[in-house]
Amino acid sequence: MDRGYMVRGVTRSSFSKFLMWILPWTALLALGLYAAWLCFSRGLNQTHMDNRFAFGLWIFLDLTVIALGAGAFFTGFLVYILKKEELKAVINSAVVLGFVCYSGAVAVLMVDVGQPLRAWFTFWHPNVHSMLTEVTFCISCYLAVLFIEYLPIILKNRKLRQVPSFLVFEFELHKLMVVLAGVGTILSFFHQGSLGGLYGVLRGRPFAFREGLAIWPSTFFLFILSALAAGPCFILLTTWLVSKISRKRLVRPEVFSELGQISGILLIVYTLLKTVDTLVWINGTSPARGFPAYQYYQWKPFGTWILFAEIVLFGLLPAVILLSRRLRAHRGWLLTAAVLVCGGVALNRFVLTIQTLALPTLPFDRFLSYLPSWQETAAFLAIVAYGVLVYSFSFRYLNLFPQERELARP
Amino acid sequence: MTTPTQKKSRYGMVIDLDRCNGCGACMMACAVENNVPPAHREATDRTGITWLRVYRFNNGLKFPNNRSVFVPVPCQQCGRETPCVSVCPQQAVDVDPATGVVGQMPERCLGCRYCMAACPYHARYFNWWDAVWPPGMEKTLNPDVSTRMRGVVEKCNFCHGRLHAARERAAAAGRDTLQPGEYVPACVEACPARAIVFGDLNDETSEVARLARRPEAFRMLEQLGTEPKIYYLTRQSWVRKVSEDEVQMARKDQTHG
Amino acid sequence: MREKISRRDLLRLAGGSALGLWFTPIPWKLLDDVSIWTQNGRWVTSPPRGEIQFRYSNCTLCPAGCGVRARCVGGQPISLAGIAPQSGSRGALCAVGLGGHHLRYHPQRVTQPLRRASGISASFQPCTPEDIVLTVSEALATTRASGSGDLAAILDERPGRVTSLMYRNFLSGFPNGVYLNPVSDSGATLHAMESAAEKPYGALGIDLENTRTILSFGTPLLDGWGNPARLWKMSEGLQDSSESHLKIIQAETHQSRTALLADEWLPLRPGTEAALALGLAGILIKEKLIDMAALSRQAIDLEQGAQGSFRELTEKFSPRTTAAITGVSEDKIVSLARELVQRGPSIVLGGGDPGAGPLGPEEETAIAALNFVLGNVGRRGGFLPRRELPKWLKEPSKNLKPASSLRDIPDHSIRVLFVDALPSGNAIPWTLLEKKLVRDNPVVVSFSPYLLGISRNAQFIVPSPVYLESWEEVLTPLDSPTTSYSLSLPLLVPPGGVQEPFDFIRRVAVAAGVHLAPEFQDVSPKDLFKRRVEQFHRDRRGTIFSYRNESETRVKDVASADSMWAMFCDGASWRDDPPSSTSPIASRFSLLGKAANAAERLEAVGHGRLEIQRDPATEFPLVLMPEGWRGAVGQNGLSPVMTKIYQESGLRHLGGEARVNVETGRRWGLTDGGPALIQTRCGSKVARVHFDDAVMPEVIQVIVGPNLKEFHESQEVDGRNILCLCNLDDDGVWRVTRAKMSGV
Amino acid sequence: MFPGIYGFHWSPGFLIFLGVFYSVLMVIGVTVGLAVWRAVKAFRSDLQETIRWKSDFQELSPQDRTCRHVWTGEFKQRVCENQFECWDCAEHARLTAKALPSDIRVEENFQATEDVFGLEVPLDRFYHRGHTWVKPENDGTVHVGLDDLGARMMPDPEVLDLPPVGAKLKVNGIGWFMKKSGVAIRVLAPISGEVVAAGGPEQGWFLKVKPEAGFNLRSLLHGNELRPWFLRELDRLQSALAVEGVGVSLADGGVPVRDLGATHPKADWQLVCDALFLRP
Repeated sequence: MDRGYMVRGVTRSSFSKFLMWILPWTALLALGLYAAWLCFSRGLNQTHMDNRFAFGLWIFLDLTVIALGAGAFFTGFLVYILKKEELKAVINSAVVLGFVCYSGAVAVLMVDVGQPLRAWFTFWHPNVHSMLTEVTFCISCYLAVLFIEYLPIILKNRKLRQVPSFLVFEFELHKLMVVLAGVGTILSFFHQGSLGGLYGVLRGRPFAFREGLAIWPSTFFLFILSALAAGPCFILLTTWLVSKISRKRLVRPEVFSELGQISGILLIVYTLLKTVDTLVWINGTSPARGFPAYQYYQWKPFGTWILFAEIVLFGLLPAVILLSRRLRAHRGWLLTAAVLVCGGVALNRFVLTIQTLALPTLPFDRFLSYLPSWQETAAFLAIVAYGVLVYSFSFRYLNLFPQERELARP
Repeated sequence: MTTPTQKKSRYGMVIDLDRCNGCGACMMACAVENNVPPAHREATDRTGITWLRVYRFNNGLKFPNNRSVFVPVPCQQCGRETPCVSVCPQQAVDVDPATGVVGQMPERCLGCRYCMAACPYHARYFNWWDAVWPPGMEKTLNPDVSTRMRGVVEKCNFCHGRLHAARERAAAAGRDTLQPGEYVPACVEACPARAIVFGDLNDETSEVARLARRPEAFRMLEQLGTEPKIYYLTRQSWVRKVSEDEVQMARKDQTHG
Repeated sequence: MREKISRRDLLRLAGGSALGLWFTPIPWKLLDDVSIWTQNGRWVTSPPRGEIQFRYSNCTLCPAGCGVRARCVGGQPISLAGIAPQSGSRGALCAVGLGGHHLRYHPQRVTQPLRRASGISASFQPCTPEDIVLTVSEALATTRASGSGDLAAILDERPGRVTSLMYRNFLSGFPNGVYLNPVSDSGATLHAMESAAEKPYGALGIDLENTRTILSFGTPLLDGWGNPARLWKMSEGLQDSSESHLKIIQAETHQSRTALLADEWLPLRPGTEAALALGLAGILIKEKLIDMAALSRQAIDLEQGAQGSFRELTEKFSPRTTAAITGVSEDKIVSLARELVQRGPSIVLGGGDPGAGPLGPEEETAIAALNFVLGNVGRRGGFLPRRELPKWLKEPSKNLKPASSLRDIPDHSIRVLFVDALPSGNAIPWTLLEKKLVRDNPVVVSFSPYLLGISRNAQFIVPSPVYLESWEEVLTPLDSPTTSYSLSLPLLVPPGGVQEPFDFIRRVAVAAGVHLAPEFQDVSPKDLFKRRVEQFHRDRRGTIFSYRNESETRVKDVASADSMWAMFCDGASWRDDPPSSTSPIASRFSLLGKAANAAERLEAVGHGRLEIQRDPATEFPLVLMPEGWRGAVGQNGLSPVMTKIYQESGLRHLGGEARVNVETGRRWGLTDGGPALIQTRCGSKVARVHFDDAVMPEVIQVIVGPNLKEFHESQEVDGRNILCLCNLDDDGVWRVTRAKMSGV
Repeated sequence: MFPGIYGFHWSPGFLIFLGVFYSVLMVIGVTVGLAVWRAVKAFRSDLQETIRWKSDFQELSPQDRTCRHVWTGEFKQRVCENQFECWDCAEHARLTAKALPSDIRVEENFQATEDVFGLEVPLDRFYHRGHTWVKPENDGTVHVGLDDLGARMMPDPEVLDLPPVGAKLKVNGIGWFMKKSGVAIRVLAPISGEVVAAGGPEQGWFLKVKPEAGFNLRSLLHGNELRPWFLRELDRLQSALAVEGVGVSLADGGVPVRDLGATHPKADWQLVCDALFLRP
């Protein structure tokens, strides 16, 4: 019944099947919205965060999701600035993913702050020394950029394009996309970095504190690199997943390989720098502030295994897989590596957000634990559901994978 | 408003741990002075608001050698690279150059809690609930201090209302500087043991400056380099180690006990 | 050349201004302010405004009676601070007192008379004062008529006040009337010494300022015992090596806050205070460290008295035996005995813990004897007699019922019991009172501002004024060497429905047909206080210290009784002149006390209080010991802001929590922070248990304190607290109880 | 953020930071504004038809955009990047060095009609890839009509919405609309010019147009290109029917029936028509 709205030349499941697919996600979204409403109306006591665990699941989610969403700007950069035409196959999908990740992150941030109505104060009384100001600025600007990038994809929908003004606007906007890709790249570099800086500047938390270049702690650069490595892998994973779920061939295999290779190169650089950074931190930064690094790893369950996992298991291993042409060509290896990369980025964000806060600083402190409340979990899942829904609708009605039509030809 | 204090002050405290019996008078006086509401029914030691919090800390030894010390921890008023000031995205935290007091503007705060993550002393508190007083008790609020709403961060500001009042009194008396003892925070006044000494650390002759120079004086997490203005005094050597990093044993014992 | 201003120009001006406005701070500041204002609007309470002034009063929340300066806005107290009891020293308030002005708004406040819904149920329903008067006067008539021995009693925890005198006058109208002394008396050591004298000394005071060493048997010296500031001043230089400072040696089982800060803590095995006191006295006598001639001269029963020989008794508690009983090493005991002499003047104090309850009469006798042996009575730095307050009642004392102790009352004999509103700050187990009540329909009337503590077990609750709502007297605190007197003033208007206990008893008297002395008729307590103050002026002794001016005036120099009264009404305290000389008191004393079988009782208790109990250690291997903080033992309301201390930080533990040594806890299969079942012969209760290495092994330290619920709106506060598990010894002591514990 | 409000004052870091931030905002704003402004301008100068075609063209699948020279064998594979506007195409110019009609002339010689699987393809006219033709007349005007395949897609339209006389046509812009039982067809104009008369299916032509000065027919198909093209179009029709899941194929090897649409449900037929009339 809705075929007239779909991209010509591709097939999608029946509307009823689609309905069955989105229904559970919509229910999850509704539950999350209810949880968010509880937080708005009753306050953040609905969460299990507290004065000591001032950040919880949501900030972890924000950091992870934004790292994964880095694929949008990075692909845009590769396509529009470096003219890597073969990645055009995934650029639309990347933009939608980016939009989903960033808007989801901003939405959850609005629930996370105690006084969302005052969020605009950051633009009015900005503290230029705060990493969070930089993050807020860049993320809000970049979300606008992503929206503007998403707009042409929507306007090109088969029905919408019949409106002449939409069509003309889309056409003119598309011509300027290179500017937006450039702006998006600058913004993303900064806020991905600043998100890392967010923790790296915490001089009161020697577990997170890092020395760095000029005003930026080393985590600033590590975050950029890890996000750059994770972005393509996330696109690779989602593309593969969508392809599995929809049972369609969406892109040519070379695209997968290309994404994997780009990710691999960045990942190996990241892993090396991360190793150097960790060594400097263990031998210099941390002990200089009165905290021998070994003591961080005495608290169960955060033993040294977490360092090993971060650097070797989720860093070196996938980098090697992705850099090897033979392994990369194998779909199973490629996907394993992509999962490891995305998991590694999540683990890195987890360590910085959760472990930092769990570790004691005062001598009479205890090691703290934290388990999110159902409201936090529901809001978290709602963001996932929101992403799935936006992506599902986009996939159904918009032209996310230009190669699909050709690949669908008998 | 122009500051009537011409000379730059650096207000600080010296807390004698050997005199503190953890009676809680300082915490009470602080909450009463600063209109901190009573705990919400579900509040815990991790969600409550105690601008000044007295911790109990023990040496981890077995009976009868186990000993405890009570450590009152207000905002440590860090004087250098104040961790909470630089992180606030909207300038809701500032250091008053005239007094060195780290101020918090709850009406500017959006409740992002970044400052709480930044503070190594956990001296910042978030309003997880609306501030509610039992019926009628709102009549007992201090008119010099405004109440805070849900969703913002607050903390010790060395009883800013009292500083204000003291300055007004001084100005009324035609003076532009405060005399020692004219301005003391509520906890200092309330402490029955006189364990807390308050004053201007810049004034070499003040008692607080004299005590801060004593060899028994130390500051918590001094190596972080944040130059807190709260000094602690103790003659008990195991307590002294609180300021150093080798008390892991005690930590572990407390946690895994 | 003049140009005409056209409409277009005006429009242009308006447009330009509108545009330019955005480049000025005005809209932005407005935006800021509006956004803050809209968010502050409805939810946030704003403090009241008004003229700021200071008003003065005295605290009645515990017998320490600290002076209070209240900062008021429009007459409403908004914060309280301490006042020095005399010029030159400094005052302070404890945490409980600092929240005193909040008590009027306590969530458990009672503002109308309540009647228990049915026999056992814990719910109450409103009734009228007439209902209570009627029921009570009927019950009183029964006690008077039956001749069965049923008693009518008033429990007054603050004796000596005008109201107390009225109670005693009222009770003298009943042949079976009983005026009860405080159940748990912080001044028990003093009273033991007073009662051991052959000729009465009168009241004794402690000359703490001149004492150099205190051996304290669990007295919470540094945590709520007396005026906090005064004690802290004396303990300056604690743990100091200097010779001059006041040395505190704390002998008690718990690592109390006093024990933590004391120079020395001697962890005693539970219930072995008497042994240590006797052991120390024995060493002093045996080694002749003291003036033996003086002791022999003054002591009636050092060698042989009516009760036996104190020397013989102490010989049974050799250092070795004492060490075995108390767990303190032999060497320590011997050196302590020597130190008490060498580092004199040294005094020994008992009195007990506010939660754990009083030491027994035997322990207090042993402590009194130790003080006698040290020659402390009438000595500088020891115990000095202090004069009584000026007499103002013309009536002879026959119209006043003498005080008696609850432990002397036969079980199941009280038919009507009134419990006065003013708290002693110490805990009373409800089981202790329950044991004394007749089994069929006793009438317990609690004068109480709150539905808390004992009042939850009463049949009737007469809503009483809370601190700062009524006129009240503050008498000489325990730690004061001289007699003093001040008034607590009503800074707040009580809510409607509140009844003064004074007025209520007078109504009962009328209904029961008791004729009160003329002094108590048609007067308010305030009138009687004024008469007392007029008597001060007539006696022309002592000084009066004005809080507002912080100045001391000799009573002689006060112009008139009216101006003296005016001083009292604005916050002042009267203090007697210090005794002119410190000559030793001539009276002889009994070391074994005057009670029957004193020596045997003392010897029995000396082997440990647990030994006189029937419970086998095999069945109950642990020892349950309560602990509390004066003024916060669950009997009375605490400021809701005290949740900062109890709920939002772990600074004080909540009532009902149990603490055990880590090893003990593990051995009995408990989990830290988890629930545990505590069982004693008297019952069982589930408590949250915390592991704490400061607790003596095999001891369950249970907290007597406020319940978390009582700070919040809920009315479901249990009237039977953890003290109901405690064993009540024959001498009315509940300090130690054999118990067992298991995980839940 | 104004000096003086709540003790605020500018600092260099502040100015740099805000400068960067607001520059970025401005770039974003200017970009969007520029797009809007250009869109409005395009509307004003009547470019929306051109833009629509350009945009539609990009949406066409590469198969649909196959260069005409592939059929004539010059290329093995080539996708047109020039919106079928061959007069602009360098490749086309190179390959067609020998003169092709550069202006509108009547060529009497071509009277023949080619038969492609039963489709009549008169060779005296020029074919647009949206299944219209242009037939130059002697008076300097041209007739515009639907070719046989186009006509069979929708014979006897219920609604025929032709532009009024005097209307301007734009090459690759909208020519006219046809509608039948809920299926709408937008026919692309093969030529720019002014409508001088309107016809209909029964006349055999739909519009009589006075071509724009300087207009040429280079982009239209002609002569020996026609057979391969029509074969290709039949192919495309076949695959459109298949892709859209219609499930009905053309009569095997035979001539397409006169009313192709009659056998198909309208929703699917709409898609098939869109495909054939180059509507993405």
